[in-house]
Amino acid sequence: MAEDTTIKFTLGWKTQGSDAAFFYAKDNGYFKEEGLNVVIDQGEGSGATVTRVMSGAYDAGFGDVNAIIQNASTKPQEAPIMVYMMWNQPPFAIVAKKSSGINTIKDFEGRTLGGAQGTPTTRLLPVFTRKNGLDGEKIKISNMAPNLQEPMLIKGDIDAALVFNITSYFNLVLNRQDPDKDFKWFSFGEYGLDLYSNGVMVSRKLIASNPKAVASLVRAINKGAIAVAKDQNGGMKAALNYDNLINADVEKRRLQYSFEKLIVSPEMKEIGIGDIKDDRMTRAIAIVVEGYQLARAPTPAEVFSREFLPPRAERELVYTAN
Amino acid sequence: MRMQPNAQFDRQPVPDGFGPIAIQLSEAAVTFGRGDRAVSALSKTTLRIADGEFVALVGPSGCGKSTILRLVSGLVQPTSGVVIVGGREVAARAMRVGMAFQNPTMLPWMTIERNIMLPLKIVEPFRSNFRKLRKTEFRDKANALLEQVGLKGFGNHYPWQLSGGMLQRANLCRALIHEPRMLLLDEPFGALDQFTREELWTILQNLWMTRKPTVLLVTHDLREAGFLASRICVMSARPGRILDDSRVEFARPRTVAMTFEPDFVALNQKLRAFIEDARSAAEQGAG
Amino acid sequence: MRMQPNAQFDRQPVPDGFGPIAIQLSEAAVTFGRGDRAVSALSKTTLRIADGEFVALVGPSGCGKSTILRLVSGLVQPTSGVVIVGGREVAARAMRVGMAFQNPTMLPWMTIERNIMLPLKIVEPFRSNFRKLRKTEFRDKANALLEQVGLKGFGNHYPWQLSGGMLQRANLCRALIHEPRMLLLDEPFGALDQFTREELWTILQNLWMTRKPTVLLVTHDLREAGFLASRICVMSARPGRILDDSRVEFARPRTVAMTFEPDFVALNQKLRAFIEDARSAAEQGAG
Amino acid sequence: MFGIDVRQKAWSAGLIVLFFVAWELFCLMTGMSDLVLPRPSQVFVTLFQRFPVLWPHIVQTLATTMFGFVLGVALGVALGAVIGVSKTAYDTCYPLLIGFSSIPKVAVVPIFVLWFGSGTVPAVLTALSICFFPIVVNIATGLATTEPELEDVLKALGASKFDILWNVGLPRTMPFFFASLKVAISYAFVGAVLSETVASNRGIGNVMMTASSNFNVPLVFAGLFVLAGLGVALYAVFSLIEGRVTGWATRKNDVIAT
Amino acid sequence: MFGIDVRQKAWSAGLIVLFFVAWELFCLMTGMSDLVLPRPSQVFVTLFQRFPVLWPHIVQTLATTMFGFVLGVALGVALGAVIGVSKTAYDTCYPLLIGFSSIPKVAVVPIFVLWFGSGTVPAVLTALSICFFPIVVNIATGLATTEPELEDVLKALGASKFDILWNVGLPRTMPFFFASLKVAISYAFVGAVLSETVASNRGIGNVMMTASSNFNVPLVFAGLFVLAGLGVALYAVFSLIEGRVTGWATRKNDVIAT
Ligand SMILES: Nc1ncnc2c1ncn2[C@@H]1O[C@H](COP(=O)(O)OP(=O)(O)OP(=O)(O)O)[C@@H](O)[C@H]1O
Ligand SMILES: Nc1ncnc2c1ncn2[C@@H]1O[C@H](COP(=O)(O)OP(=O)(O)OP(=O)(O)O)[C@@H](O)[C@H]1O
Ligand SMILES: [Mg+2]
Ligand SMILES: [Mg+2]
Repeated sequence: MAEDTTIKFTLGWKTQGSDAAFFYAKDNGYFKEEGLNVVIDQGEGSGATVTRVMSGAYDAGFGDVNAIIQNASTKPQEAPIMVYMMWNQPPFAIVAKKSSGINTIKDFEGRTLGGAQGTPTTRLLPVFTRKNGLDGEKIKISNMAPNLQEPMLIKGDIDAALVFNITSYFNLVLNRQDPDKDFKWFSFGEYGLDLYSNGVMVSRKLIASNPKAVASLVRAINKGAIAVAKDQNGGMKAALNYDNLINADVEKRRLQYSFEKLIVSPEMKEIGIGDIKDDRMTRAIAIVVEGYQLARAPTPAEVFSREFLPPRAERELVYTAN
Repeated sequence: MRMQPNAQFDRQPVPDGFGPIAIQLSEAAVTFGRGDRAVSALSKTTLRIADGEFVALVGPSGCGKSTILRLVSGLVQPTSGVVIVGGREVAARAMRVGMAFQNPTMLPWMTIERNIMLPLKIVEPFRSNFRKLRKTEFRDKANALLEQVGLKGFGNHYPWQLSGGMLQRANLCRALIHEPRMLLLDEPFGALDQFTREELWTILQNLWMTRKPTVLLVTHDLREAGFLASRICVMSARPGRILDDSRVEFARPRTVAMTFEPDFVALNQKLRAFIEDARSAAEQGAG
Repeated sequence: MRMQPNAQFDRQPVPDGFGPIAIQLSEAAVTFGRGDRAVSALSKTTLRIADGEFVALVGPSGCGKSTILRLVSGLVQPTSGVVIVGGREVAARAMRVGMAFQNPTMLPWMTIERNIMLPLKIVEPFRSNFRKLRKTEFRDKANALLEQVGLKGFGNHYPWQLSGGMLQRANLCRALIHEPRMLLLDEPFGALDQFTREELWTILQNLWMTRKPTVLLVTHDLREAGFLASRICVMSARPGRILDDSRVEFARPRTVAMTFEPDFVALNQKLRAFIEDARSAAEQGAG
Repeated sequence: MFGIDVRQKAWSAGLIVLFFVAWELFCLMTGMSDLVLPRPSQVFVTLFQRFPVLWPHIVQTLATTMFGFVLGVALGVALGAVIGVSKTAYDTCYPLLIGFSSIPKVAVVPIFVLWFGSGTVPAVLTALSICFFPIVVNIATGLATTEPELEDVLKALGASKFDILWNVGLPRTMPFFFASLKVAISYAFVGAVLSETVASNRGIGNVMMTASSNFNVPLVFAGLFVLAGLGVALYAVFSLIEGRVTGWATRKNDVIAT
Repeated sequence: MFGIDVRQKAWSAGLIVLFFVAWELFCLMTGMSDLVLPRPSQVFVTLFQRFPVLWPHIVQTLATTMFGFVLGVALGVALGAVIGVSKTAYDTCYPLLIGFSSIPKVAVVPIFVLWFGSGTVPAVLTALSICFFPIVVNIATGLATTEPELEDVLKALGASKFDILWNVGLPRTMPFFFASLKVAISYAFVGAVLSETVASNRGIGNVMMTASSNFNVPLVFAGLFVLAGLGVALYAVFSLIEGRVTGWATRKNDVIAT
């Protein structure tokens, strides 16, 4: 039997429950079946995944499609390509304390928002304000590291925070808050910024040199995602197996949150998990181009390739919480 | 011009014609180090020096002469016994002390001039005026001293730019500048040629005759001891004890010519014999 | 037992009865520092020393004696002129040199024993065997030397645990241990009492008579120079020049008793007079 | 005497304990949230409970740190020797080195990761690159300030430059070399951990990052305590060696006999 | 002579330029992506073009760094003096300090931010807390290794402990104090920038953070170059002072007259 192809794969962040699909696929030998040896490393941010893949240090990774758009605008030949769209809903959101008196987005004017530098949420705020007719001048941004946003919000140093809902929700939980009762969430998706977000990307080099491996990788991950949708406990077992430091209770809720808020959507049900709609992607690209002030709008084909997706039938994901 | 050796060594000679007791060592002994590395530097020593006396300390190398000076200046505490200086148990502050170390340790980051002015920076009453006068009066004082010892023009040099003998002379200046009441001089002329040495003897004698400080001088040169001191203590080999304590009664001011006169030579010879006896006794004891 | 002073100082005395020239200074001058801070340490000096000669260098403090030794050992380059040692332009490696510095600089992190063994660690042929023999033969050698100078049992002490005179003796041991062909001794007995000093004179004389190294000895003690040297060079005050160059022809081995004999005293007196003249001349020149 | 030494150490240990007690009380009095600054008692409990889980990470961090540290010391001594001896090297290297060390290593780690992948290699390199500078500086300064008189002893024997460096320069510099080791070892830990937080699946840095993204602040602090403990432990080891090697330089207390 | 000095400096400057040329060539030869390691020429162009934008950030970082540095030096000298003089302080403080300095400051910055708000205060504190340790260590070691002979000169005059510290201990320690300043100033920059990346709206750290999320690696490197440049500039200032203050200690070259 031929040697397994080794693929270096980087996560978007430290081990999280929402990455369970990858661990599940690895633990259950899905990669092995495909003749792959996938080495999974923790990441330093879903944007940095793009850098890691572009530089050749990693062959593939789980990261933000918007960062691909950014790079594809200037370096279309080097930017990685997304081959499997995991989260077809944007996690970008603004969270405010209910007690601060912010009830509508109009209330942001005159307030201080805490933003983590360079995150899409922070970067896209101008588009958000323009699209919703707010006066951007009146909104003050205070920069801080992501893990300071919730403590500063709770402490009252800032009135609202520009966050990823899947991260922030659980940060609030961990800070002993009730994120549903005491906080109000404004998701970008609901305010005209209908973006795609994280998925599996691979380097152009890998596509050129070993397209079969890409297809195999996608197939295995797809299988993992579908399996975890049915069996989150199994997914968590795999995750704990990879990293026994994680807080299993919270991460399981995060895993379910990812399905409920980011993966399962009408669009996913229509076209299956992993795929995108090109017209929506075109619109999303336009938003990113505006928000990031890019010189050139890449085409959806420069960003996403459905070439390696398994047939639609194999991509039918049914989520059942357990 | 006579010499009165104490034929029978009296352990506590009562000096007369001098002021009250300035320095008193009572059975003071010093041992350095601990356990089996211990070195006995000075065995029980008793010594009384009156205010205004000029005492020379001679003895073989390593017998504890420097240790006695360090005891008196408070740099070392006696392992046993008591050291009383200026009426108090050892405290360098007890009296205004000027000390010339055997090894002229100049602070290497200061010019010679500033090194010499150091005591003025530390010791009252100069200290209070130091900032005001260091550029004028005190500096002149330092340069006057330097000129006296033949180092005119070297005030702005750094210590490493001076020869061994020049450093030793600067060292002497530092011991003198604050007009101390007590002078502890550890072989202050060892690295000097005969003529420079004799010149400095005369200067030191004049100084002593004018200001009458208490002086304790360590030297290997018996002529030097005879020329300068009013009392010579001879020490035994390590661990040292005081073997002999003789008065030197030559009239002052003494001159270099005197040192070649028979009386003087006889004193030298007598001391020589004393030391030689002690040495051979020590060697037999060791052998 | 006679003395032959070169009444008319010959700039290049041709030594006879000795080997080829070991040390040659031709118009060598040294100036330290630059610009207006420059100090002329040695004016143009010419000096030839034959292989196996024992030359003493005397002169007032700061006249450049140490500087000459540093020139010969290659620690200082002449500002002008040439210094040739062992047939080559100054190179410390040219000859196996043993140097006793004026200030006994022992390395403070080593015991006395290891300090003394240092030359064996550096100089061939000992160097090649150092690792093998340092715990046996070389150590014995060091301790034998220490015993000779009266420092038995101090091998394991650190330099700061020794008195000034003891350090100086250790310093001498370090200069001797590697049986150098050339000895540069800078006031090696300055801090020692008369008896220890005379003992060491004898040791040094024996060593010279057996091994016949070339010796250049700086001293302030005219008796010492007369006792040890076969030739005495007198230097003028700073910047130094060689004023007088006299042969000392007393028979060897010389004894301490000899130094009190009339011939010897006459030599001393003659040298004294020479130096005194030079001094007063210099003072008038300066005045 | 022995008694004095023991009393001295007990005294110091007491003061250190006092420090933690003060911290504990401070947290209790101000009602500090353990999400900001946990009480030492909480931290120790967490440390104790999670120790089996932490152990492999501790080993990992210790190993990478030590490896980077050893390389850093070697590089530091070599560079320091060159800079201390040659004026040109001094003028050339110092600006470059100071420039390099003014750069936050966080910015350099990603480059290491891109070149060498994540894990042990970048951690070792980061530890190295953060810890060698204090050593360079102290070795170079020590050599440059060595008293020429000491060197002359060897020069007069016709010793080579290397002989002088080996027998005079380096021994004389030892006290300051050990001083710089104290700085270097603690920075080596910082470097290794830094790299682990950016790119590694193991190590205390990774634990702390995971813990901090979980807002498990007591666990973060447990990681910090482990680091501090490792730093102190290694310092203790060096202290022992230091006492033997540089005793000559700190002879102050031995002189006065009592 | 003057000529030699100038030639020497030119030689060193040449070597520094060579370093950048080598870097440029290395990037060109290996076809390095500027995403990983941009060429120095790119960096300089970016730096030049964006300089007006960078300027206020440079001022901010420089100000916070200097403030933290000055406080750090003061604290370092004070602590170093205490540790160098008292054995109890040595035994107590060293473990605590080494423990503290083994902790990555990234972990501490958030605490500062939560206590003091984001911006200048935590940056100053971080700079301080990262830069004082090398100073402590060198001052303490310098004092502990001061030759007792030098102190005896003052002791014999009945000088107080403070007199001795001021007139002997500290001057003798100056060469190593300046050595530690070289380490401290560069680490102060690291500290300030670190804090700026965590929580600040201004400063080079902030610029670099934004640039890096923009994948504008040349701008990140421009930030690094600015930091390196500031570090070197301050080093040059200290060097001037150092030359005057510690000339006595590095007299090697003056002795040989030519
Ligand atoms: N710090 C020290 N530690 C251990 N031993 C010491 C110390 N200082 C001096 N000694 C020992 O004490 C003895 C006396 O030393 P001291 O310096 O008083 O001698 P000295 O009479 O001045 O000799 P010299 O004429 O050679 O200067 C010596 O044997 C020396 O070894
Ligand atoms: N490194 C130096 N820098 C500047 N001047 C120096 C240096 N070394 C010596 N000198 C000067 O050179 C002159 C001669 O010094 P040298 O040490 O040779 O004198 P010396 O004859 O050995 O005197 P002594 O008998 O006092 O030891 C002195 O005036 C001294 O000031
Ligand atoms: Mg002595
Ligand atoms: Mg000399």
